[in-house]
Amino acid sequence: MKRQLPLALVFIFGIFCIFQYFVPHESSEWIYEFLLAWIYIIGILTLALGIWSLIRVSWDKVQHRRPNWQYALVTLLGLFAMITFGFDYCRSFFSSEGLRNYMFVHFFDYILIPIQATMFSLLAFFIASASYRAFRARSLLASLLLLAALVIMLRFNPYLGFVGEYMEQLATWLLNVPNLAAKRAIIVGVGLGIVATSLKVILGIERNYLGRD
Amino acid sequence: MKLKTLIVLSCMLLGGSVFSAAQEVTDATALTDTAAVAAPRPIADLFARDSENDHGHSLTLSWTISPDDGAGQMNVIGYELYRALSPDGEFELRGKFPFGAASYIDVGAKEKESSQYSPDHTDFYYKVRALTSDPEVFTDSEIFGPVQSYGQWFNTGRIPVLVFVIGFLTTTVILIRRARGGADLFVRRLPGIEAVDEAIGRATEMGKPILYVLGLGTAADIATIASYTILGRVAKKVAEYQTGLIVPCYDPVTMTVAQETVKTAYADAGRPDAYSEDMVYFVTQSQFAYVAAVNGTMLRERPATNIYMGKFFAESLILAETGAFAGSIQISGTDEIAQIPFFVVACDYTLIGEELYAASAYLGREPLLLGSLKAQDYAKAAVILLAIIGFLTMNFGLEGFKELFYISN
Amino acid sequence: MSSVGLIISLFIIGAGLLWLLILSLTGREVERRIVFLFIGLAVSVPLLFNITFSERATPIVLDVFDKLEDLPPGSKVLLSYDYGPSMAPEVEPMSNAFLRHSLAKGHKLYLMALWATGQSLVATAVDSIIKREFPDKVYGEDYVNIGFKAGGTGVLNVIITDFRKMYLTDVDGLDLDSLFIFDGVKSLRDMDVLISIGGGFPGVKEWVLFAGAPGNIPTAGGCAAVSAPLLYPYYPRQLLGLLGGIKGAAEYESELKKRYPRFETMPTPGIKMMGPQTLAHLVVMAFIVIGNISYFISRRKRS
Amino acid sequence: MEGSKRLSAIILAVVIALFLVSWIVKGLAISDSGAALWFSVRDAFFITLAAFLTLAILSFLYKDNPYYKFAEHLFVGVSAAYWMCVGFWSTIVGNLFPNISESLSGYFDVPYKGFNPFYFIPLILGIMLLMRLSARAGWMSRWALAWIVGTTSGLNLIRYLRTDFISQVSNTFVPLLVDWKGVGPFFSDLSLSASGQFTMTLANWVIFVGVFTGLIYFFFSKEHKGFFGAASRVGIWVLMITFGASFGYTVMGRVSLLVGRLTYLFRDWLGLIS
Repeated sequence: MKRQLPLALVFIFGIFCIFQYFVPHESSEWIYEFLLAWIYIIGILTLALGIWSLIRVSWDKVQHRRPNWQYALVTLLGLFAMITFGFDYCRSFFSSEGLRNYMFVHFFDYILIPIQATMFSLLAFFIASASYRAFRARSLLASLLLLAALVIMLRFNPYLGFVGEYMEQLATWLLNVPNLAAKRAIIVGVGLGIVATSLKVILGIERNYLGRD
Repeated sequence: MKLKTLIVLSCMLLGGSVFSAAQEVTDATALTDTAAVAAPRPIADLFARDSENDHGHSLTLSWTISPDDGAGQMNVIGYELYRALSPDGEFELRGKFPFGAASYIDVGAKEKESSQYSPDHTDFYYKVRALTSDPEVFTDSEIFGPVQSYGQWFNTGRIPVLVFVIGFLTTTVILIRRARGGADLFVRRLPGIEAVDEAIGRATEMGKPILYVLGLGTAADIATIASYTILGRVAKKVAEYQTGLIVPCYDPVTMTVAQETVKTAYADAGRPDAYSEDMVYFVTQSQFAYVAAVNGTMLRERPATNIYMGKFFAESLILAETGAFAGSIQISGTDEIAQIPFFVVACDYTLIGEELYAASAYLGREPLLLGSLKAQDYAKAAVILLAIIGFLTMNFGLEGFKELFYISN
Repeated sequence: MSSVGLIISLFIIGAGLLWLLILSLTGREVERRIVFLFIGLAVSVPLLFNITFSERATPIVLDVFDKLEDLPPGSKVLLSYDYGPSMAPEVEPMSNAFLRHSLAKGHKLYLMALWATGQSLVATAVDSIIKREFPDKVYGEDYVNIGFKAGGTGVLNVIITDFRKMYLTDVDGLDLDSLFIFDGVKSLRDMDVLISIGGGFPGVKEWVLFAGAPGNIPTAGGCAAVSAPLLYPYYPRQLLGLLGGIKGAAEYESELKKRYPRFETMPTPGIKMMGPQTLAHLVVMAFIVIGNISYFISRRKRS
Repeated sequence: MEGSKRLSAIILAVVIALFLVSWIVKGLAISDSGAALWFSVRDAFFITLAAFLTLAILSFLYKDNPYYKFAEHLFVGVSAAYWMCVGFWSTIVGNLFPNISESLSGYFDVPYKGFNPFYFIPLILGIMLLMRLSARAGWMSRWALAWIVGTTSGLNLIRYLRTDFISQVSNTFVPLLVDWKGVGPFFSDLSLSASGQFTMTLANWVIFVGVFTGLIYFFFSKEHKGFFGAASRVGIWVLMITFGASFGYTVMGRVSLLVGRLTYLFRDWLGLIS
């Protein structure tokens, strides 16, 4: 029962969502809109699960003085500070409302944004080290990878204008033709994979995600 | 008069919906052209019906343009559509369009509170007014009605999708039954998956843990669901070999499911006591904070193997390069097309797109899963066949074949 | 003084690469941190010494430029900000260039956003560019900001038939009907050009598929370099032209500078960013060459 | 061991000193431009903090170190709380309360839309998911999970079948000879211009062969031998060329992100460039 009922629910809702697509009538649209709104609300509620796990793991580190426990304390401090600022509704230390709280906004602008942007910018370094390490003519496949990358890179470097118009045409052709073909093959494959897996989920064949008792 | 014709024609050539511009221009010329504008002849054959394949609240109208639109007296500059609840009731303006227009879809809102609300199952009467440059001079058409709008229960424009759904479902079910009946279904090698076992062995020898990253997908993303199966398999092996496992999560629900999966795998391996909730933990739901934390874990715990399966975005290369930095063996798989190149370049093994979905069947080797994998292959064969037919028919100008696949909104 | 510093730094980068090349001839591998160091240098040196170089617009960029140039003054240009702060360094130069070009040419500008984060970026652009550089332009007559509406492609589906079904007011709550610029404007079909900036979802592709193509309205776009290959297939039929990444922005800016003397002194973040990009790009290619040389040498040694 | 500890203590002291100096200098610079003392001290602190965190993350490129660890852990805590607060205000307050309770919406100052019992369902499902925290009622979370997975599977099935499958397949229908006007005229027009008949025809063939062999590569239930093997090998070649091209195209764009960060350091923090 603990396992059969969930599987039945998956089946019912899955089939409903499939058939909903073919029924333009208002009533089916109405249910569909509700289903979408609910998913967001549930998602937010479950964030509590995540926060709980984060607090537990961090606190566990601090309590047992595991390696790097001091940093777990930093996480907890950041978390509680931000939650305090974010839920500061009625007491209004600095401003009137949660998300517009002065400290909340400044933590966002001067802690979250800089770190986030810097993490993202690490890509500039990693893309270089990955090119250095991996773009080597080890095999036929690796050489194709290397050649295609070089053609495109030459095309977009203004210093290397001398490689001329043919390189430009070749690069554009590569992006327009083989690129399109391969992407299409992957997209069709992925699309089929998703359709087949969804079907397996709805039919209860793929059921690993429910665990077992 | 000639000037106006010229302007109207050039407006047509420009092709933009220059209704207002045309009106302004013609107004200006009307000042110089003192002769009164003659009344145009009305439009003919006004017809209205419920719009097809929708949720109602919408009517489709068509008519034959006035003989004086672009021909004859050339004095029609546009039309207005009016609607009323009875033939002699008060007519309300529903739409304006430039000359040459011969159809219109009158869409109303479905919300009762909206000012644009248009009720279903209510009789409406329509008329179309042909306008001239002189706001006083116009001609109304005959009134058409009554006509009602209503919602449909089946969208015929989506039949191609239904055909595919039914076709795919039947194929899958038939093949699954055949597989159950004992037919031997072959699956080709997937080097990325075969490497998993080897990598776990290596981790055991080195006494180092395995890092499994489920990506940024939600629990219901199909890539994540495929990833659970692989995680289950990895966790079972890890439990058997008594190696460590680290699963940092981005999504709280994904974490819940992953905990369940790992717990089950440990129980299956006969070592339920070795499972601890802390193996699978939540980090944060912010893309780069998650990456920062996983990167730190890679350099501090030095896992022997990093496995990335699921949905990945810009972080793919940051993760894979840091992993390479730490000297781990890396196996990846994603259906996110823009990220596959980065994984291919930076990881030792990569499951490309659909291979990620095939992996669960390959690992499970259950007839049920193999049967559906076979159905996927049949569908691909069908695609190839259709592409060949399309390739040929397009050349003979049989555009109709392509139209069979047309899906309306 | 700065030119001396520049020469010294470029010399260091060049000599360093040459040294690594010589090392690679002995089959030695370069450590990752050295690669990082060179990338860091290649990006900071042009930034500190302000190296720029001239750009020549490619056809795909020129097509957009010429379209805006050829439209008669007073044409209606819609600019949609479909990006957030993290994509901004790459695409903001484009939106600024479009903004300047349209206003200088005397077009009417309709600003909106399909991304929630875009709305504040529009406001910033209005304050920092329009109000400062074009003080004679009047809000509600020459330009308007109708802001963000949630719904992505749904918004497009609606405003292609009627703006007022989605947008009753502009971003400040002014009734659209009270704004002179919306006189006689019913839907997207009344626009002369649609420009979407941003390569995510919804972005240029959605503008093409849900607005440009069905409404037969010329559509142009600007997007991050990553998403450009996915958009190439739409050019030139459904997509008038495309600015891909900083390179596209820089080309557009240089064209703007060439044709409009008033923009001689305008900030050109695109062109400025090309310096670091190009140098870093060269360094990456140099490392690919070095990597292959050391690979072949060491393989020959082993065999 | 003692030596390295002392070294890191010295480094820490230097970093703190530099941070303080930068704070003071920046604060003086801002107050010079006419801002009140308290505001300039506060703004200078935040600007310097952001610069410190930027450098801390960049230091990861050299090796893992305490400064990176600090920035990383701070980032995790703050971002987790950030998303929770945003979710609470936008979804719970903005979407849920207006539909279930007048007094709550009044309290949070959002317009009340009227009582709608259907909004209790996600609330109940959400609470069911939270039941996981309890050992005995944990099984209840599966119902909610089943609901989420079932719904999204159904939606995904249709969405991908329609956009990724049917549309892509019908887009592959391209003529094998573009603008065929008979043998004579065809061979007279062999120009290499991008819109030329020959080039377009060639492109169509390449697309067709690429899709064909690419799909063959993704065949799982056939051994890749003989014709299948050859075709799948061509397929993987085409895939590799595409991956290389996409990678090459991205290199340039990624640099601009770094330019953005360095501009912050050089301009906003150090004031080296204008």
